[in-house]
Amino acid sequence: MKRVGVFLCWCGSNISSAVDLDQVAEQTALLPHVVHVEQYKYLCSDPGQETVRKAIKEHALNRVVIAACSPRMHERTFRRAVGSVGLNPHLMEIANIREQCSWVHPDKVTSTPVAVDLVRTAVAKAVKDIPLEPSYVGIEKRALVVGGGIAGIQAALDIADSGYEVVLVEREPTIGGRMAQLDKTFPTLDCSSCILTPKMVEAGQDPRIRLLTYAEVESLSGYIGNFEARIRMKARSVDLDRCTGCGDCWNKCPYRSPGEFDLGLGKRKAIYLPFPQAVPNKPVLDRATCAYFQKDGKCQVCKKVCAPGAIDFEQQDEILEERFGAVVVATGFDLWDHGRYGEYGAGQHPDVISSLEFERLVSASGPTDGKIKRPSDGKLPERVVFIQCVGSRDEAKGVPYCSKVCCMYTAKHAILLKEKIPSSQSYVFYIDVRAAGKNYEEFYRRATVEYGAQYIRGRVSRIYPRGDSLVVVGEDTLLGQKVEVEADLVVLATAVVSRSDAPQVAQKLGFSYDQHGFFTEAHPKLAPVETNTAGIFLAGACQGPKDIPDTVAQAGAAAAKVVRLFAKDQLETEPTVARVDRARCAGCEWCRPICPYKAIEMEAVTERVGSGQVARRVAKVNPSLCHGCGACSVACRSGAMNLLGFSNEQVWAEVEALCL
Amino acid sequence: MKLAYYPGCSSHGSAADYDRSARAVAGALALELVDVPEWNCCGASSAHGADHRLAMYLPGRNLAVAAGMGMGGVVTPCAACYSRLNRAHHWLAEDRRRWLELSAAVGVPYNDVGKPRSLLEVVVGDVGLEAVAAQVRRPLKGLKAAAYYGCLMLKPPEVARFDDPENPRSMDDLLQALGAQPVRWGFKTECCGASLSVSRPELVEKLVGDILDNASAAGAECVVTACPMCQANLEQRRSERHRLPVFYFTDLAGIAFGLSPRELGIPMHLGEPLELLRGKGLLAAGEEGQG
Amino acid sequence: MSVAEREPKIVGFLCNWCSYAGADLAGTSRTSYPTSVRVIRVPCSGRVNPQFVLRAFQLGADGVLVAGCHPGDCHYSTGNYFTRRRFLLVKRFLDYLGIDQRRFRLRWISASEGPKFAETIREMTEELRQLGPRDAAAVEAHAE
Amino acid sequence: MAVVDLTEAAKGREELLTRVRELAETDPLACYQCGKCSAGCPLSFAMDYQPRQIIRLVQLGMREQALGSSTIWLCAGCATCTTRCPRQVKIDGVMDALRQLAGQDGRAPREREVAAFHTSFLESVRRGGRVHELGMVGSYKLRTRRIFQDGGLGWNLLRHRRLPLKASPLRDRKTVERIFRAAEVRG
Amino acid sequence: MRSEAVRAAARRLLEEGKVVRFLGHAPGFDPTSPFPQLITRAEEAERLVLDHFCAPNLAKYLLDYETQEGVTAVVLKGCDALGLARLLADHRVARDRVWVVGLPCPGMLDRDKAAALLPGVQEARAEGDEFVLTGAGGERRVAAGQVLLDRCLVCAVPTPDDADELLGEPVPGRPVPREEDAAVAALEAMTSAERKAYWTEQFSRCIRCMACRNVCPACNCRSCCFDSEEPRWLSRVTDGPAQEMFHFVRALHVAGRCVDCHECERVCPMDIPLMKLNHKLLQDVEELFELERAFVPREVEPLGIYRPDDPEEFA
Repeated sequence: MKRVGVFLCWCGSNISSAVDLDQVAEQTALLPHVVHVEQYKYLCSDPGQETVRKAIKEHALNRVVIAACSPRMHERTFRRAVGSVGLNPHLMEIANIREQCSWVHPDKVTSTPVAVDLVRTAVAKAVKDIPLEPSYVGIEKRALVVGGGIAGIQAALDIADSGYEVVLVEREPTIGGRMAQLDKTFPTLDCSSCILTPKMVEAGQDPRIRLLTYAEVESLSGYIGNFEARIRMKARSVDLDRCTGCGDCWNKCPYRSPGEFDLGLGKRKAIYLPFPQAVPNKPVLDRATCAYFQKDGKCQVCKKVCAPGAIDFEQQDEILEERFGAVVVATGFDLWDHGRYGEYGAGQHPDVISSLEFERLVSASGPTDGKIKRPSDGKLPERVVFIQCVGSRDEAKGVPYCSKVCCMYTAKHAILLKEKIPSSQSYVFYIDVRAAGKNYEEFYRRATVEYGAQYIRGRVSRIYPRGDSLVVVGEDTLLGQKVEVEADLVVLATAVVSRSDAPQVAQKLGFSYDQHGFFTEAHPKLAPVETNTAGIFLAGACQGPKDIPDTVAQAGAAAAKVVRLFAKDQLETEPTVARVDRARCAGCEWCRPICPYKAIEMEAVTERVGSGQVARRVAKVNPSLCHGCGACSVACRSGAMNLLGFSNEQVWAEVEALCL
Repeated sequence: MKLAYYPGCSSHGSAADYDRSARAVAGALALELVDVPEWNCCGASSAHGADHRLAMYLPGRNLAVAAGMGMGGVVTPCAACYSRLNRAHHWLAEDRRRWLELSAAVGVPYNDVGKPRSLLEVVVGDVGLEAVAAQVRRPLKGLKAAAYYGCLMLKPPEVARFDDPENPRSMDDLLQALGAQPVRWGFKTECCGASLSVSRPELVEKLVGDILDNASAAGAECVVTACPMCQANLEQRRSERHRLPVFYFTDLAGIAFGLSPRELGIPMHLGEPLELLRGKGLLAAGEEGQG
Repeated sequence: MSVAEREPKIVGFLCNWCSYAGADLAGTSRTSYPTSVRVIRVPCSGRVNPQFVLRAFQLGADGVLVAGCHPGDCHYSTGNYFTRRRFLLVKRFLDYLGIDQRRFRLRWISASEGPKFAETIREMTEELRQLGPRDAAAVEAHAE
Repeated sequence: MAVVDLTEAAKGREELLTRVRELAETDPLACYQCGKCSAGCPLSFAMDYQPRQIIRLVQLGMREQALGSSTIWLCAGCATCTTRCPRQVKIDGVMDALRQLAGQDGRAPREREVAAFHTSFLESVRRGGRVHELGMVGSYKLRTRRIFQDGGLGWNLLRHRRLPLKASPLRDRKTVERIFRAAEVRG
Repeated sequence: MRSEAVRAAARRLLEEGKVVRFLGHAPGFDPTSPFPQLITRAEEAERLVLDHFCAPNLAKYLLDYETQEGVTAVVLKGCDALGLARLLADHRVARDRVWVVGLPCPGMLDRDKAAALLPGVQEARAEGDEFVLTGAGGERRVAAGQVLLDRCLVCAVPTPDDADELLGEPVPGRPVPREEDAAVAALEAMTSAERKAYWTEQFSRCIRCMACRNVCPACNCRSCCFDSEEPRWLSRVTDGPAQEMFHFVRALHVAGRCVDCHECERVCPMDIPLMKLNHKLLQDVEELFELERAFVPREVEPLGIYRPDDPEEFA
């Protein structure tokens, strides 16, 4: 006998203010199988859950319907509450009368019938619920970290330190990411490589971390605890075991071309080390600019001078297949292409540069050894204009959001400029200085008071050349007057944007991304480092613009999530998976090609027919591989394949109840 | 190629010279311009400040008449008329019900005549630079010219939908095709003050001064424009220190095609436009000193 | 009251990861939309069996909406590709059997497209109101 | 500088905002006062309020100051501001709308000569369907009693056959008259 | 016509022990509607017959012997062979337990058309492009086109291509191109309401005898969803909606898998135009999923695969 208890939540007043719950209760009480209806102000609270538990015991309920907020919010909470009094957690259904009723139908007269229908439907489904038990699956206690910037490095170190094996995959020839390109970091003016390099070395030397640089994840399949990754090791043309990093090859190599690390401001050889502190501290041969590959085998200087014989032109890409239990994605960000800012003549005038280019100029390991030389004529600039929000907060340019970090690094640039060229004067055109972090406001104050940066509130409208300097036209909105600055160098704080191939990476690894290409977290406030795909975590700017402190904090959080997963020996998988009714299954295999997780196999069964035994083949679902999407249950015309939790019986009952 | 031609009010008066060179160059490029019959004033700078409906109906009527002519679309030499016609076309394209409103107001049925185009847009876009270069008899060798686009031909981009509002290239490319040497300068798209020339001439003098300073600093020997208001302001509101002659792009195209200054109405410009052409050896014997 | 006044009834099958989350987002941003829709949550749009859709029509639904993730973004990677194939056929076959194809809608609505969900419901409700009532013979007598 | 009573200004704010939104088909509230419009405006040097400040006045509902400004008259309509606005506010549309509201309020324009020019211009259009430049400038001079302005320039243009004495109006004068009336009716 | 050949084949196969049973046709109530006949001993071969009225498709009967020992021989025409191919593709029958006796099919007669032309018709003899009908009412010579089954007029596969032995020389398919089914186009031209009325009337005649399901090689589930108690996909009441559900589901379940053999239409006692449903789906499958001859069974059914660039109508 099905004994259903229905609990209507007020949700403070979120529901009760827009839905006549008394009327809902009244009509629900008339439904078949409903033996108990109760209202409570906050069902999700402890006392709220206690009333449910008490009612289950008191009225011997064997089905529960919670009419409250979305199941995406508290399904797990109420399952646990129901389970705690011995009732199978899957004998509980939720009617969403908040997000999909009271909050969208404010008028009580019209919203109440909707709530009545939704509760009736939930009751109909609950009546068809059957107890479900989770199954357990093993966990491969190895972590894959995608992206070798500070986020990836920190996550890898934390996971390795907890005793688990980590594979860190980095697309560039060295780890270090964006931070390696920075000179100093705010708000403490620590030298970026001084605080980053030790972590890089540590990551390079930690036996539990396997560095795969100049490599990309080709594909990822499987599910939490049992991922299978195919990793492409791009041909480096250098045998890392033999190479000692002595430098003979890149010293002798005659071919030079613009260096990507220095954003084209400096040159590097065809075989090169991106920057001195690179880890691994071994070169990579760029086949696009190497004469051996481009001019069919002419020059082999590097091979000749290499004592340990580490140069290998025949090296091919290699595919590694590895198993992992969890993945941390830390693929970082790019800067917006300021060439699209026609008004600033960017891309046409060499002295209008991006903030990262300025960072390279001011960096000691940069192309100009730290001297801020103007790209046009190499002179030291006296008057430098910094422009904030170039691309950011600009719907016309397609980047409506604030990039969060530019205000602080521009203040840093103003300080570095004054330190390097004491006679210089910096002008910063800003709209709002956003210095909300710890010691950030104080740092901004130093830039103006101690280093004399001239802050002008107003967006620059236009930059045009006059003689060999640049005229920057803006409005000082505090003065209320149009202003001009004649500058020797203009630095644009361009917007932080997602990597150009971020959507492809997201689809390849199997989680979602937003319209700007930033990866979508499971919940912006409650689950910022998780994705909707269990077992895949996020860290750093790939999830949205953020500074180094937040990035490192997220990396630590992601690592904690991984370690928390690995602390278990086996994983409890959702019981709402597909199941075959052997008696009905004809073994036609219509279901098999549908499953993206290859969770359906055929198995031989023997059964008595008349006097003899007969063998035949039926479908079999592997509960640990099945994710419970249900696509196979529709392909099975006879209804032999069913999806537990959303079974044919349950959905059919919902449709019937809904349309009465 | 046959197009409905909207000359605009200044073609009778202060821009009679532009009208002459425009028609001459169109003829040389086998562009058949058929005047919009009984065209009316587009409202230029005054209508849109007085009444939004008036600012749409005045140019709207011309679009409706042009649509009735069944040509390949409507073209106008003047940047102000081009801007107003485009605004009306954009307003009509947004909502078909406005077609009925316009037809009722102006008494001419409207259907889409296609995006109005400026003469420069047609010469560079439809005729094409190869066809222009093919007509060149007298390349403007050594003539350093500052291509001045002004504002109404390019802005706002979602209405004008022509070239790049910040770094336009079309007139520079045309000058190159004519053999001239376009100079790189910063005031290509700065506004000249347009109709303020009559009511607040001193403001226009300041704007024109800045534009011409930047042009001469960039080594230009003359300024080339495609808008009668810009030409009038640059020519009539400049101070003594500026001697740069101001041509219409159709003047230079005509000269390059071998047409005489008289046919192009160049002598009607104020200042000494012929002096520069003579200096560059671009005037044949007979064309000297035509008043 | 005739259907013109009575609000059309729409049965909505929403996939849990995208469209249901989108509908929730419309709720959290307090975007109101007509009370015509009743939502049934399914793990994936690929779980919606065409027989559920026809059953809904037979039980008096004026319109049926199936909503899922945009192809390529499915939480189960390929579920909605099968949804698309099935309902390319079913949409036409329903119409062929005399159920006007404007009564059935399949739409890709992502978790961040709350407004698109509300707009879909408004559009469908308006269109169904204009389509008018479904003939009585098609709707099963409600034997209690 | 007197203290601005914002609650007082707020009374007319909603009405002003609605009218501006309707006429300019844009929303001034989207503006976050970044000043890019003022910076790019060729005539802001001559204006009492910067274009940004005009938008600020509208945001606050300060109708008197906005409609009484010289800015809305000195705006040349070059649309540089609208082209570059990061919040895609049509600032040139707002200027047009405010000029229309000033006209409707019957307020004396802050820039008398500019307003006079536009009146003469539209009179000439209404009379002949096309602008007769000589006639229009003549009516402008009478209206502003600046009889001798640009005398030399006028003579020069006449000599170069660019200032025809005779107008060339439309054959049917009612063509444009009907348009003016239709616009006034729709208001 | 070929009765002698089929009896000889049956006797041989059974005597040699190549097969343990032989599925053929035998005379039914009257000579124009033969019955399927199973024989297990050589001497029973005499009871077999193979003439122009042997339309019934014997492929699906193989399911009954799936669980029994030994190889089964079966007489299959071209269209019947497609039915077998369907059962093989659906893993319901193992090819190595079947011996196919292929009949290069000259085209089978429509019993009703023949009876209309010559009441009491007993026999038919093919002569060139004509048939000589003989029966109680005497004899009559008629053109083939007047008396063949509709499906035989456009048959593209008269000879089974996977037969173990053939009863006679292969016959080429009729070169009639497969054009859009005119009947489907006519229905599509109607308004939604007209179609509703049409199908409601057609379906109202259905007595739910399940003959169409039982004969259809594509409808080979071990237990049919219509028989399911929970959920009750199909109400047992034969009112309007339930009839609609039955035909909607039956056609949709074979969408992309129907082999266009027309047996369902032939066996329907109430002459409901079932092929108008199947052809509509067959055309849509071919057009939407860019498939040639979608009625030929493939390794995976069209609804069991997808292409990322399938037509997108649901943005």
